[in-house]
Amino acid sequence: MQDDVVIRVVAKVMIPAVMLFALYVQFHGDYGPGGGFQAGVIFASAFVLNAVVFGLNKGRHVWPAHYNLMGICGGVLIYGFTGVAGMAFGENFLSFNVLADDPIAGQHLGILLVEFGVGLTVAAVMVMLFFTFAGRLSHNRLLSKSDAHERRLAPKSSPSKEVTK
Amino acid sequence: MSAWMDPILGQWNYYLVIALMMIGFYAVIARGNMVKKIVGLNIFQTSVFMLYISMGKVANGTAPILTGEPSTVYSNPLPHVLILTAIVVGVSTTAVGYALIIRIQESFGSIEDDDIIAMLDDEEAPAS
Amino acid sequence: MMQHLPILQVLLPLLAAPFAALLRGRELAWGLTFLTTGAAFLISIALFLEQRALGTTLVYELGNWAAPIGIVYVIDAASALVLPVISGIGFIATLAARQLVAAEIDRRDHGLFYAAWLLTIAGMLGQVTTGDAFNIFVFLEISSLSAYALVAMGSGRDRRALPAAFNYLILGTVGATFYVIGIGLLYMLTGTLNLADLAERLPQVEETRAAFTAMAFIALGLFLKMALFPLHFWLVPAYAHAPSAVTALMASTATKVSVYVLIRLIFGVFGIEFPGLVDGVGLLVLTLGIAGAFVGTLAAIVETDLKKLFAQSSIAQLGYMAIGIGAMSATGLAAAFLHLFNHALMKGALFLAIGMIAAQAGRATMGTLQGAGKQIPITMTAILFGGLALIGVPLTAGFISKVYLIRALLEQDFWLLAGLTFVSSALALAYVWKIIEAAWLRPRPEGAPELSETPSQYMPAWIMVIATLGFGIYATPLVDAAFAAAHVFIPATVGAP
Amino acid sequence: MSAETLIYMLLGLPLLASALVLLFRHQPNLRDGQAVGLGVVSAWAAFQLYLLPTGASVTLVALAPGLTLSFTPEPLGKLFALVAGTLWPLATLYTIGYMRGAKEKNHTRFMFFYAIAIHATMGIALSGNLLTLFVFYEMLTFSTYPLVTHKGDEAALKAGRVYLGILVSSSIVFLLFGVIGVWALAGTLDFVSGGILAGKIDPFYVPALLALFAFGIGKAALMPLHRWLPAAMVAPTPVSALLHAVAVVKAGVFTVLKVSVYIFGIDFLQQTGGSDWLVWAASFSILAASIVAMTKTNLKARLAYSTVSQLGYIVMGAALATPLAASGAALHIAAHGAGKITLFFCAGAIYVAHHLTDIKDMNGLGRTMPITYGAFALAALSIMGVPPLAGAWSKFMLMGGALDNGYLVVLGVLMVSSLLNLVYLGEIILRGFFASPSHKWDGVQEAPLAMLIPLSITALLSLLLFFTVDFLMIDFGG
Repeated sequence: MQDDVVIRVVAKVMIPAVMLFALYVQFHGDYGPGGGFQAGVIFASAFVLNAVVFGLNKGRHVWPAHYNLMGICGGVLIYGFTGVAGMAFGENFLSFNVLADDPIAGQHLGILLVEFGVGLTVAAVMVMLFFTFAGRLSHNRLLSKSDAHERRLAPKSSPSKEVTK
Repeated sequence: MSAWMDPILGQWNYYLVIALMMIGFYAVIARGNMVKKIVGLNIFQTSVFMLYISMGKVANGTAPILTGEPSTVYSNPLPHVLILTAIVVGVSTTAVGYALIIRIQESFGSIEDDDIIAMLDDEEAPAS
Repeated sequence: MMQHLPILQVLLPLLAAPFAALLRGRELAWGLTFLTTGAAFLISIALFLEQRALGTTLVYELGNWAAPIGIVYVIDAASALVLPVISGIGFIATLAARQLVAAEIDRRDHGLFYAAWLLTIAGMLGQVTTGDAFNIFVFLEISSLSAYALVAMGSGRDRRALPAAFNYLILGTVGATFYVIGIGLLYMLTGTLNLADLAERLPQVEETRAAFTAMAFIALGLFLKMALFPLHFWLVPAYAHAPSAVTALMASTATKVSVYVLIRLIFGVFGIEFPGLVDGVGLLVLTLGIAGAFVGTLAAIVETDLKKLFAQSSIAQLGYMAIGIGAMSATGLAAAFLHLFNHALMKGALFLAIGMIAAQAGRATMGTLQGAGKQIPITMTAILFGGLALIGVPLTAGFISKVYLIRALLEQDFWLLAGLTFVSSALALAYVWKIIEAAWLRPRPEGAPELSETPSQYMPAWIMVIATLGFGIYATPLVDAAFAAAHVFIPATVGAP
Repeated sequence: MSAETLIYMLLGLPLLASALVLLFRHQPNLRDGQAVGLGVVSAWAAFQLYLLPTGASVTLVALAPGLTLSFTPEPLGKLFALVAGTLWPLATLYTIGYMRGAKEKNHTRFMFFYAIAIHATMGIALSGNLLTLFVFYEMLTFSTYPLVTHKGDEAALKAGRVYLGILVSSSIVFLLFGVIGVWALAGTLDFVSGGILAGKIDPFYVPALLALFAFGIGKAALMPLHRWLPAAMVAPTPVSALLHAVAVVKAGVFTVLKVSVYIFGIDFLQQTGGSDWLVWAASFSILAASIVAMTKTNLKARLAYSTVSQLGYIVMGAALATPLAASGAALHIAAHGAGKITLFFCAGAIYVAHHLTDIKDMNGLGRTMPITYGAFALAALSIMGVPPLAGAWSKFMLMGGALDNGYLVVLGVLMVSSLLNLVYLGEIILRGFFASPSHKWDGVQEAPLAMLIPLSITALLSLLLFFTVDFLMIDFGG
């Protein structure tokens, strides 16, 4: 699809807009509709679009594979340790009241961090899913011609091999 | 609306949900193709999502965003939040399911239940 | 710190999982897992002791939001009894996993393996700890999804793991979805998801059809998850083809947690007074339990693959737990809890010992075992003791749960059922005898693979064997705890120990 | 010495002996000598315990509420302990002679499990409740398995499979269920005189529950569960002598007796008629086994079926459920124990001295082995119930019990059985003394002294028991 000018141009314009919208959904989540889940998916869709339009290799170049695991784990850890922070201040897990000077600000801060963690994880998971499946399929197509094909025949052909020996 | 039609029309969402549920469940059970099974599973789960979401609707209620007016009737946001989690779980399940299907295709060369069962039987036979 | 134990119980393995996934070296990932599960085990013992000492229910409010609105974690006599089972088995299985996983899993996947391993444990601990019906679903899926992945990791050695994991996924998801439907209906009826709150509000609507439907969906979903006959077909291939360490972990814990959740929902939410519970669900569970006990045992007798054999026997043992539940009495529930505890110990021992053999010989069948009694006497003795416990020989833990199970049935004058239960459990002798005969009474065939054993290989299994014998010889505290757990759900009017 | 100490001694001495056997495995004389010595000590301890009044109790551990491992000697148990304790040193002495004379292998392993089996037997004898009894019952089964398969050849392994198969499966399927059933009904498993089940169970179920015990206790060899006993005869003769004439089979009938007396209670059985069917089952067992015994020409096989038949007497005593019959049954444990061990000792002596196992080859052997055959004749007469020998009393009391209960048929059964005894045991004696010799034997060729001494002592015991019957009588009350 790289050759199609219209798609390339539109994609180039769209991708930053999608990402910006994702950030809006992400950080507006504690006031209005939105939050980490939705933002993460939207954010990831920008990368998916990029990969679809410009090819898997270029897509991987923009978001290297090892970011995925770090993003997934990092997001979970941000969530977890935001909760643990409440415990550090002597309150229960996920108590955000104590994170800032007054409870309201604390709740804001807490939910912001938690949602950021969620967003990070969701985005990373989505990108990872896409790249894994897409990469696997092309890989698979190669396999099916040689490796898997042989493996499928292996049980039947093995006795005949012995005969030829 | 007459009295006898009320339980039917008033609860149309449940009929829809049940129909979806049965379609999905049927696909899970009756289809031998694993991809179709996953699709069926998704339909099945979606019906549950619909069940939850539709139950959160309060008659004449608006979206549960604070308007500042005390007279506003809000819909119940809790089922939506729950189902957000359930959707995430559903996506994860689908992803794991497809990942398994790809691996099965790679090593068995088929994603039809019957083929695989036949192959498994072949493998079991000499071992025992 | 002490007041945070209920959340730390779940949080520790949950937060250790991402670290394990990030750690490259397999020794590091294992070490982290080992420390985490060890700490989780200590926490559950502390919780158990604290709960037993106080005799009250420990409640932990997440985010300081009080009960019906916020999610609470609840440690009562029942969950305090089940937590050490899960974390303890998790700990011992991790101990064994070091060698089993090194032998069976590609070393690049070790980080991810241990991450999934920790998530499974965290999910199971969460199901037991939480006091929120929907939260149970979330933890159920956390543990199940990682369990599917763990089972599928057996594919490096045995490609049959893949379809097994896929079927497990399909049926597991269907079961979980049924559960969610039931919870949804309950929420529509009562407007709450907190288990204690549900139990309070449900009597006002207990005669409605929606309440019955909710119970049916929840029970059915959990029957699937706990592999109650005839919904058990996913279990055998999943256990048989999973990596050995995973089999040991899951066989001892996964279905048990579902049994616990079933008890918690059926007795803790609907309550023994719920119309139709005793005559309907009770009779159904009783019948299916007996049938499962026979089907599982008979299938185990003809089975030659050891993992499958003991997986079939798990079906039978789950049948006994179901019988305990179906007796619908405090003694029956206590018997179910006792058997839940004891069966985890003995199946853990068995699968750890068999795993060690399978890791060496590729697979563990009756053929592999021939004459093995001379080559690996210590491991085989562990299997022997595990088998004796399965039969329910006195001085093993199996005997204790069996006597209480029979007692529960006789209390209600179910003479025939008691006899059937007994006969089916004694039939276990047949497959245990098969193993004894193969291992000790037959010579090792020519050209059979050499088996060896070192202390680090048989120690995990032996820890479980010693626990099995220990809880068989001195079971009084355990029996007390089981009755305390049962009395959470059915008040102590009849059948005190 | 207090009863508690004696209990610990009786249980501990065999264990000590087995440990010392392992320790002295390279010094055969020391190894065997200590076993005999400790056996004498335990015989003395059993005698002391028998003299002490009942009431002592030792609890090892409480498994769960109502389930304990404890030891409470009562008259019946003390009698059994006395029988086992007295015969142990004699049998050990005999074993030494046999094992060396017949040049068997794996002497140490044999002695080790022999002592463990005695430990298990003592545990059964002294057990204070059904659970303890069950545990030691299983222990006895497993510890005798290596003894039965001692030869290690195909036939021995096959017999061992039958042995273990019948004993283990019957005990686990029926006996254990009975034990659990009793516990679930009564809430306790303690042996209490007068029984613990009265009023706790619907009389309708009593026969069924009793059946669980009668057929669960495979060691009592009640037909059709007797197959293991002839199969176990592949074992070396000392095993057959001590274990399959005394320890194992007596543990079986002892358990039956104990269950009917202390769990069901004689009166309760009498009132409910729950044991009527067992009278017939025992009668069948007595007669059928006697008839089978006549068809066997292998000496040990014939003795084995004779044992099956004699065990039927004791089960019968339990089933008749009268105090007199129960006393007779208890006495028969001692009387038959002394008699049958002598017979087996003689069979072993014949094998060691002349390598003969078939009765047809033993024509005229009595003149070559006068002491052995004399002892054999004495013991055989005791088993037939001829006064003045021990068997007379027990048979007499059983008949009295049957009369009390109105079972005239049982009188007939006992008469016929005595006649059959006469036929199949008398044949051996007659052949030995009066038939023309089938071989050329020059002069007297007896077995080693280590074998002759024990078999003479046990033969004389049969005589002695007749005159000391008051000492051994147990009064089960009216």
